[in-house]
Amino acid sequence: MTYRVVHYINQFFAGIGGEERADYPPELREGVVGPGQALQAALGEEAVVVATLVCGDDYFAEHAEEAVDKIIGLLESYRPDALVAGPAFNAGRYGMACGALCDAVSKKLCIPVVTAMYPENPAVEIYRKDLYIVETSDSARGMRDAIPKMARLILKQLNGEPLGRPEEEGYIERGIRVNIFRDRIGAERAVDMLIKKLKGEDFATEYPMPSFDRVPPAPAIQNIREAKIALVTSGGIVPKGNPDRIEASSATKYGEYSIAGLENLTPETHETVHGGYDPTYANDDPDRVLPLDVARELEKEGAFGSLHDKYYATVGNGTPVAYAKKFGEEIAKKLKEADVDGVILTST
Amino acid sequence: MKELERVGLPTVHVCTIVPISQTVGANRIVPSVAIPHPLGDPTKPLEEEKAIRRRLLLKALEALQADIEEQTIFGN
Amino acid sequence: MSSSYYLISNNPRIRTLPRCIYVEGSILDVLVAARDKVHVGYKILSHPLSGNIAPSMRIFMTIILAQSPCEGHFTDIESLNVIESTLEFCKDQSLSSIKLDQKVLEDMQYLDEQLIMPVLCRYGIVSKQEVCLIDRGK
Amino acid sequence: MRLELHKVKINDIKWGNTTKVEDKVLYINQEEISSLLSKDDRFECVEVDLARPGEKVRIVPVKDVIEPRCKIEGEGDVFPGFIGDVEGTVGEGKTLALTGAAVVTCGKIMGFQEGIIDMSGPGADYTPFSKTNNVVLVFTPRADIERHDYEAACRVAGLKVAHFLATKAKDVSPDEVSLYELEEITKRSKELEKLPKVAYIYMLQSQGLLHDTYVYGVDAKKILPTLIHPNEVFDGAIVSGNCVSACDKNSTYVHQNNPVIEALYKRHGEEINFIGCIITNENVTLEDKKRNSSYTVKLARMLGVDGVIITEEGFGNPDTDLIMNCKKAELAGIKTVLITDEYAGRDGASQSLADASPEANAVVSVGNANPIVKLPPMERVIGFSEYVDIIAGGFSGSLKDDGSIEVELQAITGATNELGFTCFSAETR
Repeated sequence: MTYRVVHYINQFFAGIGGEERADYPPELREGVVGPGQALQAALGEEAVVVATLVCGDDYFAEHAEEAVDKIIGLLESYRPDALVAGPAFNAGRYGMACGALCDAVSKKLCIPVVTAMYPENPAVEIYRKDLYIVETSDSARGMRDAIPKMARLILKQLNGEPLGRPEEEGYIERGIRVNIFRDRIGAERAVDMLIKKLKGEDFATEYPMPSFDRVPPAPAIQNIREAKIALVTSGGIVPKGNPDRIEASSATKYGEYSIAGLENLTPETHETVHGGYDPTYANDDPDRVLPLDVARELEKEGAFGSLHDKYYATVGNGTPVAYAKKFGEEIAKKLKEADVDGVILTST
Repeated sequence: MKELERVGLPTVHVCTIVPISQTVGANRIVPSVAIPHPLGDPTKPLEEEKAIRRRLLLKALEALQADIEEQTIFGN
Repeated sequence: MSSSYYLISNNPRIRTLPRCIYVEGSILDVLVAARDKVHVGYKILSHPLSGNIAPSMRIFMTIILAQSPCEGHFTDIESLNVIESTLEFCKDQSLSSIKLDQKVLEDMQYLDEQLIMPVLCRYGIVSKQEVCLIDRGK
Repeated sequence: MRLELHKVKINDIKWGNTTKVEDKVLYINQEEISSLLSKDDRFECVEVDLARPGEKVRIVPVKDVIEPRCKIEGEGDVFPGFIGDVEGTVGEGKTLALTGAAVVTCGKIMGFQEGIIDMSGPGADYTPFSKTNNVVLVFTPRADIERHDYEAACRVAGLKVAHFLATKAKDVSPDEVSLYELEEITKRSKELEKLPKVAYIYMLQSQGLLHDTYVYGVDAKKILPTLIHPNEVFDGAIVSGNCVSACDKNSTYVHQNNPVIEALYKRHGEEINFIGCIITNENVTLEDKKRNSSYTVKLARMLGVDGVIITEEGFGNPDTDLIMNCKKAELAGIKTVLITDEYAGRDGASQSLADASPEANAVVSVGNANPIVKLPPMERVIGFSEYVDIIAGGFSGSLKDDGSIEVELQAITGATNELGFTCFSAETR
């Protein structure tokens, strides 16, 4: 039988336009469009690209849930056996759209999906566990390499064949632990590894521990009396009622809140949504986590120039690194634009 | 926090568990009181609690003005 | 030592012991209660995962905590590390909603108690006589 | 110390008029085994059964597996403190082993218990004990017996039978003789001194009831870390009293055949200078963990070793000891390699260990214990079949209409053995 595949691409690859057309709403077109031709060629006779979904990157980013629902509605009439999205290369919003759509389709329609991205695309960190994401170069130059790998991965899944290691199949390591039989027993492998380690040779651990990167310190504030200081907290202090519905753990968003004219945080105005500690103390007096009261006093006394009139809040509890990084980047950008000179980040 | 420093914004991390702050790569660290109340102490009277908060914030401002080359802890 | 310890447990067999904070709920609730104590300066005396029962099958848990001898809330890093990583470890495990017969439940309570008793005894929390049955080796 | 291990190969087991070994066949006389154990009034009854590789047989719930061994020359006898006297030490002279045979003890101590050995089918791939010819002892305790006493009775009974079977082969000439010899640590040759010194940090399960290990009969939770000669381990100086967590318990059999010691011996004099073993424990208090990890690493430093292999037994609580031992050793400049299994969830996406550290940069994984394996129905169940129902009835798996069960690998004896006894492992994909 010939499998029915639907291909998802953004407005740019559909030839509709660039940034100026990024608000293009979802649309389903019969047959192949743009890179779909190469995909069809790679799929050969086993599968046919029956339709191409097109959606503007901004549209998807701004109406994510709506876009997914709409697209799934559009898809259902085509009874697809699989979805191929992208490649998105290093395009952030396009990557997020491919990731979110594949994730939703695989969960709701229970059909195989595959997408492709540059490893540093922020969507990779978020979706790698749930999806097979083919590794590509950072730009469309990598199209020729990526398409055949995507085709092979989707066909293997459709045929129920087991997928091999990331490097064999060309997908980005998902971080899933899979049981295997190796050719030597554990004890002998351990002795081999120790001998290599003792000799200073390269060895490969079979269970990698998480690693952390470093940043050189930013330069000091020269004139504190004129400096604009911002407060940021990972302790989950939000206005009462949690208007942005920030999650108690594994947060996928952060909040930006005004403290203009506010002298003090009280149980009536603010609370914590952080799920990683006993909230009693912070709820009784949110200043214990986000020290607005004293910051205001010091501002008045001239200990520093001024307090930025917004603060940012996240929940540091179980939040995926990719999100934390993304929050950090966005907050950094906003603070820079607001001419903030230094940040006090409080954590619980 | 690393992203803030990356764009050149000096950032001081006020947190209780210094080793964790160190592992996540904070450069300016001010140790605080306790996890559920980093800048306060409910066992103390209000005035004293505020004094603790004040001391921590002043320490944080000092940290922001310090020229450092590597991870530094601004303790008592 | 014995005056400043706490037991946090969801095991009915432990409930009646002095200074037991009985938690009505799952092992996650026990862990969260213990975590909150650790955050304000208590030390963990016994590892929460005593006994090799997979978190996905574990029903009962008892943790012994001691108040820090120092004034103020100095979090014990070792305890924090243990409690947070245990919480993370258990959270990920599928806590299947399983129906077990009474006999199995009783045995699980018994084992939980047996594993914690020597520790209670050692820290003088219960007397030797009370635990004379356990710890007999062969 | 020098030990010759005389291996008598067993290819089959059969019932016989008398218990003996002939032409690589172990004959079992049920009466003899029963009368050996009849003196122990803690048992209501003991049944003896046989299970051969490839048979459609399931054994459940397995408590321990023991290789039949006895001394034929040298001080004491195997399993000192239980079978052999504690006068003198084991590990020297000659020891006889019935390789290819095992005593499997099977007893219900708790209302919940795992420990499945399937002699054929997919489950057999995961347990090393589907390849041995098993003499299975099925215990029924007297009704009024206290559980600690019953556990001890099961433990000793298994050791007794294993020793008894080996003595029946004393006049059989061995199929293979392996020599294990280590010179005194301080009197080693110049050639050896040039090689990197390696020790083995051997963590013993010691959390309490049903989670114990014995060294020369001493409860391991009461020891300070100490030195043991690898040859003593081959003579049963370490005995398992661990009945929980089937997949990663170190059965007595695996202690007797410790693969890490074997692997270190193989490289001794070639690439490494194998100094010896440090045994330590896995107690439940943080105080013990701190003290014993510091003490262990201190012993390693006193020995001046350059590298260590560290193995644990179990998961969760012991992960903390494992990481503490690793961290302290690395900080002392001793290179470490760890062996552990993983609990990464059924889909492999969760955190594998209950503790982690950047120092643990060389880890051998013996597999994820959570994934589900489907075990088809067997023709015969040895032991207590109700345990299949308990394990299957939603406890750690599920029972299908056709009698097959789906269980986590965790329920299979030795599936993720943390001494690195098998080729099973996991990788990131």
